[in-house]
Amino acid sequence: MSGDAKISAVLETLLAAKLVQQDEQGVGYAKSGMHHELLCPAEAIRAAATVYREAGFFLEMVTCLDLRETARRMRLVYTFNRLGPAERHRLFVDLAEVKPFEPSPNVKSNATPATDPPALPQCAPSISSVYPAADWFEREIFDMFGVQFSEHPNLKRLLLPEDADFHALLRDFGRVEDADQGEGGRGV
Amino acid sequence: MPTRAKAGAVSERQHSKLGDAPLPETYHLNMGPQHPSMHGVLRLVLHLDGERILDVDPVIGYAHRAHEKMAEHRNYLMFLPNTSRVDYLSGMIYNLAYCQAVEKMLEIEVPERAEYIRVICSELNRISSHLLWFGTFLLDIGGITPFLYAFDDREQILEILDRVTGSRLTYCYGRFGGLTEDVDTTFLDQTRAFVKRLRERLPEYHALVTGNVIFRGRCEGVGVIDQHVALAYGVTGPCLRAAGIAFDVRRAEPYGIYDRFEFDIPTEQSGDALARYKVRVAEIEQSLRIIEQAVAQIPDGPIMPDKPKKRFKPAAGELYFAVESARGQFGIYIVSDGSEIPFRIKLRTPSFSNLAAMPAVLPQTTIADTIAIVGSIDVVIPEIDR
Amino acid sequence: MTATTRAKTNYLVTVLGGLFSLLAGMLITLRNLFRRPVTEQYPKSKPALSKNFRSAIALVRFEETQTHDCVACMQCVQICPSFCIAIEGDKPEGLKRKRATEFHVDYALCSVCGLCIDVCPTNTLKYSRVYDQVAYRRDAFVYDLLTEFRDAEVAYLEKARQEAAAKEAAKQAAAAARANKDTAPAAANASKELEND
Amino acid sequence: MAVRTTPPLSEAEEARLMKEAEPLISFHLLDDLINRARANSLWPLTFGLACCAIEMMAAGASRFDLDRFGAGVFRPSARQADVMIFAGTISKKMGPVIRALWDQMPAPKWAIAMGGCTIDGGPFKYPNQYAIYEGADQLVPVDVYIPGCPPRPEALIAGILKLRDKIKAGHRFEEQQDA
Repeated sequence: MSGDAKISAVLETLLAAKLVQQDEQGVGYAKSGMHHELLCPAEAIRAAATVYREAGFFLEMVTCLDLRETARRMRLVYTFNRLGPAERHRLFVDLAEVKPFEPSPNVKSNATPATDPPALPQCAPSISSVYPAADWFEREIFDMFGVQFSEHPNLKRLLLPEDADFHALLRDFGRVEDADQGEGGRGV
Repeated sequence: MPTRAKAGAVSERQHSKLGDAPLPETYHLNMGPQHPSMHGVLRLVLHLDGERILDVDPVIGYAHRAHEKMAEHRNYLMFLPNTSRVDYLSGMIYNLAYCQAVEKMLEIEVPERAEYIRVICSELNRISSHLLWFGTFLLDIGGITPFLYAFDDREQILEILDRVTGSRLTYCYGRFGGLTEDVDTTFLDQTRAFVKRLRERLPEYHALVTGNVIFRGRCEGVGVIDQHVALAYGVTGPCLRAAGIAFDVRRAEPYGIYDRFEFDIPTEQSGDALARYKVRVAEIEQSLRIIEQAVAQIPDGPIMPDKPKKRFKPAAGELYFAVESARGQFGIYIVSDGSEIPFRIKLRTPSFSNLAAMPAVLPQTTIADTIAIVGSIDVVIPEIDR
Repeated sequence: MTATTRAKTNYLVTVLGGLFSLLAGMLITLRNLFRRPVTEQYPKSKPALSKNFRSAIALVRFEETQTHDCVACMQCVQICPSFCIAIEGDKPEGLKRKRATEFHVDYALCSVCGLCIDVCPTNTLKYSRVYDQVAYRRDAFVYDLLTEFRDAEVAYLEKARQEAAAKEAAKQAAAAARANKDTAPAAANASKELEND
Repeated sequence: MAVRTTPPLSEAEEARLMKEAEPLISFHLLDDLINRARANSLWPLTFGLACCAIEMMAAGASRFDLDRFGAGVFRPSARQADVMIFAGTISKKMGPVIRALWDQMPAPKWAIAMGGCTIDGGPFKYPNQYAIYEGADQLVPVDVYIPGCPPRPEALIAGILKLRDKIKAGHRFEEQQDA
């Protein structure tokens, strides 16, 4: 199929330019819904996005995972797809944690955080100049996780009120086990 | 007559200028969040030069309900009722998509009959969503009668689905592995009768609206989303197909049993509001085709696996699962840490990307066109805000 | 054809086209005027609720016991995504099984997902047929599901207690019979009498 | 923005307030007439927040036809409306907007809370919920509550009828014990 040839061309370009590397922990399309699971250093994401843009891919989603508890990092997840038979590329971009994770006093965590956090960049470059679609996605991540994007033209809150003083999707924000169990909790 | 710039001329502009010093003689107009023609609680800040729009800032978040945060606090099963409230117009599609995603993670086999029922219900839901859009879009641009006709037909669908699922709007019909209720012959008869009825009604819609000179005048050449803009912003669904790209998740990445049905992907070339209208109406016909085939082929059998699982505990890992909702590609990104509670559920909703393209589409149009353009995009705000 | 005439012709075409679409629309309206009205006369005629209609939950009244069968296992409380069920239960005197003593549902919180009905081990939960209840107060939607069962529950518990007592007596009698074979017929009669009560 | 919380009054308290509100000279017949006029031409504000808004639209459409009760004239401007139907979840971002709209409505005005979200947060209420107001009565005084997720259009009609009863009863209105 010509489409497949085109895809491997994109991946080859990316690998040859050393912009991305294969994610060893990838499990393949049947299990994860991702055709290619890749890792990308933060400084290379814009160059990688440009390659995808030129190959006619669209930016499907950008989101963030708060892995501070287990791996002491924030992880951006980019997926690119084609407007044809699906070819989904998933890119992980690791960033330094936005602030130290606060373990819940009420719950014993069995997570074992890495003792020595790797040296990771504080923020990722915005790809909204390549994909305007990333504008809102990045604003949402800033809103919900507090992750900064360098060179973003308009990085301000998207969903929460402008005067909100929290980042809602951080895992140590608003934990239910910390809440007063009396009202609204289990067994009202 | 105000000039309408070609979309290509503005597609390269990417970022809003709100916050910069206002241009001389720029007038700022705030539309929404409560506005008669803004769907739901969308707010647009328009920067105007007279009647001509220079720039637009969509302000969203007025219906933010913390779906994704709620997912971190409840197990996979307890997130089910949330799904149909993300996009309540195609709640069935969202509900079943979430079920399918979790089934894929847990490797649960779904019985044949349940798969067919899912297809029938999803397509009925898609038609009801398009009919509602048809009614409200025309209401926005001044046609009151089509709204009443469309809602009349939509009520027929709601009646059929209500009979099976027990709800009219926010269905919680799917379960991991199958469905809550089986359908009976009455359901199939009603569905057949509805297909026949809507086929008879569609020419009436066309006569009433499609050929109407006033309607065409409001929509033709208005709000062009061309292929360039669509690709840059990740626009999907009818808005993309109206720009001439035949992309449909049901074809590109078939899920469920969609690879068994014959249907066309309607496309238009012009990418304007009229093209989006035509694509949606043509999609209603294609959905009717799928329903017809599914009703004819539906096998007997169970609707839940023989030994349904009691605890849903997927292995650690991630999954992206996409379906075609009434508005475009709906993706669910689930990250599991091996416990009963999802580590993170991200909902990639089509309206989010479709609305994000507004700053590339609205400039150089007029306020009156804004109504037609935003209406023709078919946005559901709680789906954008989640 | 000069530009002016072309413009004039276009104008005429537009006007005629507009007139035609106006007439086409009116024709459809006229045709619909003679159709049967679709309006449901709600307060006068009640809607026919479907058999699967979902609303606030209620307890099933079982035929043989004339009461519910909630054993306060708390599975529905655990699964409810909206935290809208509150149950209290304890073991009635002389019985081995737990029974619900309080069962409250806050319909204002409920999202009618039906997960509680799915998990109920005794199948004693069902959807009620409430569809148009409205109130002036926000706390009017906390339903006490046990109210209609109070009398039946007392009768049921009485009966269950007797049965349990009879069983216990029969057991003791049987044990006694094993100990002393001579008294066996008498004990059997006694237990039969108890059962007939 | 000041957020007013109105906890439900106790019955005795309410009765006392009712009595205080009793005018010295009463024009019962005239009041009745005015109240009847008000009750039979409720103009709701065109304002949908989420899922319930679709059922509100359905109630206004052909099958259910709110116009039968004189309440089908949805006004887009708050200045022309006299009943606000809260149809959907009220987010924290939306709260100030709702308050502003409510203040714009001319008195006498009424509010209907449609759906679980506007009664007490509904399905979106959970401990530490940061995004929504748990109930419309945290922002404005609500007259009639309609439960359901979403309520059927019939329930909205029932709510409007209930509000009509309240308006018609006027000053002499006494809260009926809800079943």
